Amino acid sequence: MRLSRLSKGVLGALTAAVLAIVYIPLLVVVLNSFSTSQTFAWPPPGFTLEWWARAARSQGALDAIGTSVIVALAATAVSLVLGTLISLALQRYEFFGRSTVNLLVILPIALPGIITGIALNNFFRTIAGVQLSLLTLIVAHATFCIVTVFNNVLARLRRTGTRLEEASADLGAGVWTTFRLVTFPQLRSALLAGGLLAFALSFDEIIVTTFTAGTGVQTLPIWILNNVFRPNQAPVVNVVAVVLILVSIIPIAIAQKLAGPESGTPRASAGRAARSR
Amino acid sequence: MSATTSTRRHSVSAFLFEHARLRLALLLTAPLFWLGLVYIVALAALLVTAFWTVDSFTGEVRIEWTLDNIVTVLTASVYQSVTLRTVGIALLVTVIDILLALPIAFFMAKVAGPRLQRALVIAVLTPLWASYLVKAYSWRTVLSPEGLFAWLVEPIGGSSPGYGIPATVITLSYLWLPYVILPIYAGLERVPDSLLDASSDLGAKPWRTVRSVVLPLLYPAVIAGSIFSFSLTLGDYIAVSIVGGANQMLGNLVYTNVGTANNLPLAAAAALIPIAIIMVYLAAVRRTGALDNL
Amino acid sequence: MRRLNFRRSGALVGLAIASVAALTACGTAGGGSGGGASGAPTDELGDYEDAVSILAWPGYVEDGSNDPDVDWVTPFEEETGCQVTAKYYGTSDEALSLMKSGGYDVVAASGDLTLRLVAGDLVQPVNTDLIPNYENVYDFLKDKSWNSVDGQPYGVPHGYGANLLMYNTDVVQPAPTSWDVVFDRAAEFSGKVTAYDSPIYIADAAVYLMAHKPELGIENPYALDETQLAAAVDLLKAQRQHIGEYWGDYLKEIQAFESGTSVVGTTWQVIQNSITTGNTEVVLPEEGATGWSDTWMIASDAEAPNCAYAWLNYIASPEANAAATQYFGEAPSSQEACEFRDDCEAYHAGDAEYAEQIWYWSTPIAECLDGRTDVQCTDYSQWTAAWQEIKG
Amino acid sequence: MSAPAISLRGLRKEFGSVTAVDGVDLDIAQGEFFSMLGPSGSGKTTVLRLIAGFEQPTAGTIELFGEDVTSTAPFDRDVNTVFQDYALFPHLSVLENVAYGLRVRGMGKRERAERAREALEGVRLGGYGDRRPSALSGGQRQRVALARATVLRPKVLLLDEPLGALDLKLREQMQVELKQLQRSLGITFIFVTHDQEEALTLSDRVAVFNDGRIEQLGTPAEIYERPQSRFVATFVGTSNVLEGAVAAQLLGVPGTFALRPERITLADAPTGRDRAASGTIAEVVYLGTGRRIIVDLDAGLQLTVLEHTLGRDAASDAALRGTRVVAEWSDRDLVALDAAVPVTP
Repeated sequence: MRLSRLSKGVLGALTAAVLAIVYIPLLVVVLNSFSTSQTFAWPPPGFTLEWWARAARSQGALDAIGTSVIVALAATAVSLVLGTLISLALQRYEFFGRSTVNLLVILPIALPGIITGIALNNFFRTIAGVQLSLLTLIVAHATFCIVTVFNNVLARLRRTGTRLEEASADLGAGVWTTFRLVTFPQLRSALLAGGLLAFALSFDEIIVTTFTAGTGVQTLPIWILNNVFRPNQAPVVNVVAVVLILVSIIPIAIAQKLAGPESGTPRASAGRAARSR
Repeated sequence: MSATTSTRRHSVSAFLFEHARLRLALLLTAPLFWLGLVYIVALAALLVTAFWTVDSFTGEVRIEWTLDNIVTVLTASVYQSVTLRTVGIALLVTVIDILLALPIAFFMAKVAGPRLQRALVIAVLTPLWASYLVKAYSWRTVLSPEGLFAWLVEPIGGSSPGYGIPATVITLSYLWLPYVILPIYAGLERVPDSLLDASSDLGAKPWRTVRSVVLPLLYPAVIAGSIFSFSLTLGDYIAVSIVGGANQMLGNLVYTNVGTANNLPLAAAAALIPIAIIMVYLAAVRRTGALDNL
Repeated sequence: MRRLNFRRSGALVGLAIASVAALTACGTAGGGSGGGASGAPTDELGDYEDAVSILAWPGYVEDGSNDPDVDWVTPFEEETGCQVTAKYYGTSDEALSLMKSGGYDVVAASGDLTLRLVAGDLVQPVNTDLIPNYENVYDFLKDKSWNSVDGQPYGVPHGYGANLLMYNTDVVQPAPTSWDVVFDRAAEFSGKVTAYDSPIYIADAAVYLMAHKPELGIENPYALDETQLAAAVDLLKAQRQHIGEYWGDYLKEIQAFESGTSVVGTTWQVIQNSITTGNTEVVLPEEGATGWSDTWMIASDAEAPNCAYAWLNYIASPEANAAATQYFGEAPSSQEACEFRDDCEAYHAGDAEYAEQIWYWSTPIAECLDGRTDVQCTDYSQWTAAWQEIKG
Repeated sequence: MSAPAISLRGLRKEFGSVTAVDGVDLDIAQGEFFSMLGPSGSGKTTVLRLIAGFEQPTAGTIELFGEDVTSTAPFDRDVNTVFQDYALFPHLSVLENVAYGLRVRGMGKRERAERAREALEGVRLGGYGDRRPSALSGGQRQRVALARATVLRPKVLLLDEPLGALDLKLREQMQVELKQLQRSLGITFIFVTHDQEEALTLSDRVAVFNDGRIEQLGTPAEIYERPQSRFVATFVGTSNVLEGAVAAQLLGVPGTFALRPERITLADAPTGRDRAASGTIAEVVYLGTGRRIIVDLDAGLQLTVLEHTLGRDAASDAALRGTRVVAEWSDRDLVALDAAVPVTP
């Protein structure tokens, strides 16, 4: 669209303003990680590296990050599989109850976390009769993570259509070979994007986690929850947050790069056209 | 490569190919098993629990059918006022997030070059990795009477809104903003540039194009984003306890009932309120195709 | 029990479960015969086992993994050879279900859990003769309704603390001596009054009413009949108009007082100790206050009873008790522990008179804790509903 | 040559309430260049997809060399397809694309690379193996698609409007190449197109599709010269249709007749051909190789006339409008579309 310099400028300014709003609290977090105030007083009365030193020695934080990574990876893996299966089913087939299945995938994220949390808690303890553990937590996380993979894969499937798969079958590839050599490579960047979002969603989840984690299971948000309320630990939490922000840029950047070339060209739902012919 | 040998080679594939229903069943079994067994059963069990009672003597849930919990939730003034407050906050958060997300998403999708676009996506995603609690506490710092906000606006005669509903709205809007920007950005990416060109070719000024072409096409994506901000706000109980002053939201009522009072039936009954609201919301937006855009 | 955060305010969950049999048996209601406790305590100890499994609130069993400087588990392990596995729980209910599932030797239980454990035969009576350090424990913590049944101890006290009144000395003048600054006089500080965010806070109002509305006949702030509860609720609803925010965790409360968001309200001693602005004071008002006290107990089916006894003795030892209670910000269980702490005075450790003014947290149940039999008391779920209504 | 390469019997395909293919019977001989011609939505592509195996017929059978493959999966059918949009795998290089079919058949890496390279050289893309399809031009992609499909030496090659996306020059060039390729491979080509000229120039036989049915089947000359229906007459090339009262007035017989524009001559006065009708020139369109002249006959019919060379120069075309002329044709050029009524010589 031919935008005037002015409208581009206004849009750019608005974008910059929103980003500023987004980053100011994060900047406060960074500053507080160096602040001598243990309770984030403003402006910081002084600066110290003590919290960074303490964070570096905090085995609890490391363990919690480890647990979170395990949970997020496992939940992401499950949601990648289930999300892909369900999006293939919904995109490539017409069947009765299709929209119900669609709703079913969305529900765990659309319903407030506390409801998902107490429902699963009740389910695990009374119906399934299992102790809350790392496994129950993973199951809970995967349940609401499916939707991010589902949506990304569904959009990609819609965009790519069925032509390439037909070509593959035409050239003699069986169902599985076609998936391995054609469908999957086409979905790769969508899976990456969906998986990344699922990972992030799981990694920072606190409400469902509160209700479904086993007692010994301390994910990072739970660790933070426990520590942000200890006056002598709160600044350490800021350090951990800062480190996480910095570290997180790497996978996001990689994902962006990988997803970059293909995601640029929107092609209207070829698959749909093929289906409705 | 005669047809017969290849037929034999692909026997499983061929069998699958011939049975589309079987393929569909194979695709759907695992996810439906998971979602149905784990989630729907759990949800149904919770809803049924709403009609049971807690034995005040043992504290155990007792299967004794009653409407008391439902009646309590529907008639108690505290539930009514908290529901109104929560829905109000959720709507406000959603509107604010959409208004903030639209220009930035538009800039990302249609103005920025590829490099800048990539950088902006990273910039929008990054805050997701700073813990929810850390961000909420950061806002508590920023909004405190002597905090950064007051420090910035006092010279121009402003003051911090303090802790309360405005602070809750600010914090929640902040927390969910990336979840609203992303679907809108993705939706804008799907709007072909040629349509925008066509509109301006037909004489529409940029604003007119945005209003008449972009927004209608973007509607499902906006709704998709709104589901995030609306539902996440509806169930939140942590942010409000950090920056909400003395206020409570629906999430707090549910949480207190189950976490403090150990009264799962009453918590389940209270949970019916947000469930009903979300269901109505989903039903209303279903037609727009928004559910495909989350 | 120190509430670390609002997750833990669930500690009071379902106290209602406490069996009436056990309750009537224990000191609170007086009379009755032996509770659900089985058998007599062990007479003698054997060799240490290899390991001991402990169930506790987070922060009670620190082995240096959160902060290398905070570690009182390693010395115990070196001393006894009992390898400690700690499991942390979030609510007393959770602890109860974990104890039922078995596998733990020792549990740190709050006042709302102890009797349930006793009634459920999940913990065993403790022979304090086998715990040398028990002798040092303050007398006013021994033989209490939440740690003993018919004079038979079921555990070793850990520490205790009170829910005090904190005020901003710049704003609240003269120094208050009564809770009236947060109740009848709350309007003077409207918008800057704070209170603990839990239904149990109703007991604070009840403590106030005991002194100021004797006609209500409140004998125990955890035993309120409907009229008494209604009076407390009215008081708290009036207070709600002036509340700036309720608090549930240290950080929020400290920030609120440091920034001036709150100027008067309930607090813990440790919060006062952490505030750096120097313009706050705490006081135990003349009406008394609510408070908490936890107990270390041994599972009835403990696989490592000798290590368990060793832990109970160890955690009651001056040095370990000092470390653990200081880390949490509560008074230690013995005067000797104060040798290893420099802040005992602030916590009024050992001040029996001070301790007498504390109404230790108990969960309200229908059977009145004050012994009344002519009336039903309000239980915790009613308190919760009332609390939600108060907050509005 | 015993069995036909392809044999369709009573083929039907319904998509919901829409009938895309409505009872098609067809035999295609081995080695034939066979075109399926029709407007979009006529069912020709669906027939192709049924033959390829992408769709399952609602009814009817498909035989490949006498073997019933009606429910055989596409990967088990010895046919290959050149797709309209080429459907090249974007994540594979050109060489990998061509080698794909060999790869899934389990051929060794070296051998298949060799074969793929040969195939690429065969379509004059020898140096392009390492490129991504996105780095090729439309014509190059089209040739890659051809190489990919033919490297497997299928017995039947299906081509779904393969030239549709190419510009005119390239299309003409590719038409020649396709024809040569078909001759050198000696296999059956089934070519789907909506371009009647392409179908006529390339094919041994043509099936004209309309509304899910084969409207007419025959050699290009038969199709063009002897259309059997009004649809074929108007879809394949241009035809003037004389019918009803007009036909009765001009020809003296009731019925429906097609008359090709190039069979009509215009003159100032009748020159004595079989039939003559006077009218006024309404429009003249310059075509380069000739002119298309629209004449409003006095009989009430608009007649399209194609003139190849004429003495008048182009500049005077506009001046022709409004001129009175006589249109003439021979009776043998009339094609009766209504079989019930014989042509009246």
